[in-house]
Amino acid sequence: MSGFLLAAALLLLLNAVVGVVSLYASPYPADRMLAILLIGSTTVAILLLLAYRHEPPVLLEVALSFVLLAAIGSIAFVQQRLRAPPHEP
Amino acid sequence: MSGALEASFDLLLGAALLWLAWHSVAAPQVLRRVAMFLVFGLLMALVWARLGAPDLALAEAAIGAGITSALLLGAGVATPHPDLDGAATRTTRSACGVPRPVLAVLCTLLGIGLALVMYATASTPAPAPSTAAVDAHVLGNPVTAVLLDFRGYDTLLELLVLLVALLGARVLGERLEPVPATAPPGGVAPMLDQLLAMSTPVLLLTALYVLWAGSDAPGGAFQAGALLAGLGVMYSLAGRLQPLAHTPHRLRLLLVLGVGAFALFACASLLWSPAPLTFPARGARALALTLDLALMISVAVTLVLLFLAAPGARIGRR
Amino acid sequence: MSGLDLLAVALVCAGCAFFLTGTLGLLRFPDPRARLHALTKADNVGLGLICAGLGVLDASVAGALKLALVWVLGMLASTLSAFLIARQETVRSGGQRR
Amino acid sequence: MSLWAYCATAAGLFAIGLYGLLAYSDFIQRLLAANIMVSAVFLYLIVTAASTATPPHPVPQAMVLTGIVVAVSVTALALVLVLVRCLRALPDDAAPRPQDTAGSADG
Repeated sequence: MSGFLLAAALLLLLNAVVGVVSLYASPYPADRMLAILLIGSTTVAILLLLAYRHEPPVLLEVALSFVLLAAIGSIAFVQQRLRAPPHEP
Repeated sequence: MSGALEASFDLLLGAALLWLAWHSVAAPQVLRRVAMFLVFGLLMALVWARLGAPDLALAEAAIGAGITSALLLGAGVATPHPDLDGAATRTTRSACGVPRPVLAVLCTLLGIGLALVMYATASTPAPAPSTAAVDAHVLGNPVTAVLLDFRGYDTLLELLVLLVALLGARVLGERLEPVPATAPPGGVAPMLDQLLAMSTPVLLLTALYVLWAGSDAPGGAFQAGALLAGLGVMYSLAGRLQPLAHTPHRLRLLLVLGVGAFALFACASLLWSPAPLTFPARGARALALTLDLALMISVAVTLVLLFLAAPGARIGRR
Repeated sequence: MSGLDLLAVALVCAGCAFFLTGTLGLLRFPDPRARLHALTKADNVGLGLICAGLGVLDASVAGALKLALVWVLGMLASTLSAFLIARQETVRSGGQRR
Repeated sequence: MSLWAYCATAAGLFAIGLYGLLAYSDFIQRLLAANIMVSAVFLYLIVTAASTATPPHPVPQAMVLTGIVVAVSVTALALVLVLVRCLRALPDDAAPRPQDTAGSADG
């Protein structure tokens, strides 16, 4: 089971890295935020998978604090864009 | 099978970190750099998890997803750039005068050398930390004594660093007029209020749980304080906490609560041991938990006030 | 390998498939609003399936509750993020709807 | 854990951070570069601790834990400094400030 969980985590990480590289190349500023969202949810999933490889799943709290604070980045980004000069790309 | 999987996971993680680090340094726009740096921070939490350090993963998660992202994402616009993004990134001359290609070659060589040295030093077992400085007769276990001693001084000095950083930010911030805040068209408020109403109790509970569970591990208070600071950052992004012109006395008390508790403890500990900041033989756990509680409150208040003093909080006020 | 283990493996595999679909949407869709749609929906279903699979694996009630909490809070945060970014993009592109 | 992979990562991160610190003049760029160097040092400390014992020795963990909190507070302070520097370096017409129309050339 431990090997399967690690394989799933590896697949998710690869998936997220491909996504971030493509989002980095895109011309829209909002795609930067999408990259953070993508890595955020993938990180939570990988932490959960890694947590269950060992007997006391201590990493659950880490995943929990991630999702508790996950919205902060988007809020800060949107408020920043609202104040950005309109000509900026 | 499992070994190969672990190696490829670590390798992919390392390669992704290097790619992200390069682009958070060399990307053409501020937003790109900041976003790649934030992604870098999230992946660092995975590295700590892989290396068997869940304490660090927790701290990195609470700080990286919370206060760092709000600080950096806000900074890109709040600081007007006189010369950025244009000439500076396109020239081949670097800031220190050495041409950039030469600098790149030098840094690559340095990196290769460092990698070899690091591999050589990390694969040889390090000598155990010296226990000579500790009075082995006060506490039975010298390793515990090292940890407790170390933790006391380390934490006290760190709290002082936090306070000095806050003082510096406040003093510098007094010279600035606030950046003119135009009201955002359709604020983020209504939905954010809903989110805050639902996640505040869970966050408070999680912070207290992390504090309680971490009283045996080094520094459960920092992660809990960082989580609470994240809550404070959310409240200030929602416009419910405003940057303060003066720190009221009650907040000042909370700011120095951690240092004060530690100083009191250092004086009191002289009653039962010749060295300051050593725990008594009985009741060490309750005492450590009390200190951690004070520590958590001080860390959280300091971090929130630091965020409020920084450029990121000067945008998007209601 | 027991039946519960097989169920957990199936659920985690399904979750990973949803994550892959989300990234496929990221690569194929033309603008941020469409990509947001693909990303937030697929990733939340994927996270939910993974939580369910690990919950099957976890014998304790506390662990299962924590997993459920992670999923619900993840959906909350992701809903707010998607709404804010989509509205911001709509404002930026001159208010046109698709 | 693969020792060599993490050692190479730490060294590469340090080199990238150093290059960014020396090569660019933008303050935020330098701040991020310095933060990456800090991460490299943390990574090396924990890799050294994890290579000899599992779980890693608690003393390096405690050091890195306090280091993470100190790094974020220093980042906040540096951002305030950047704001002060940028506002001073700007010519008066580049950043219209509402209370300051007389054009008092500060600094």
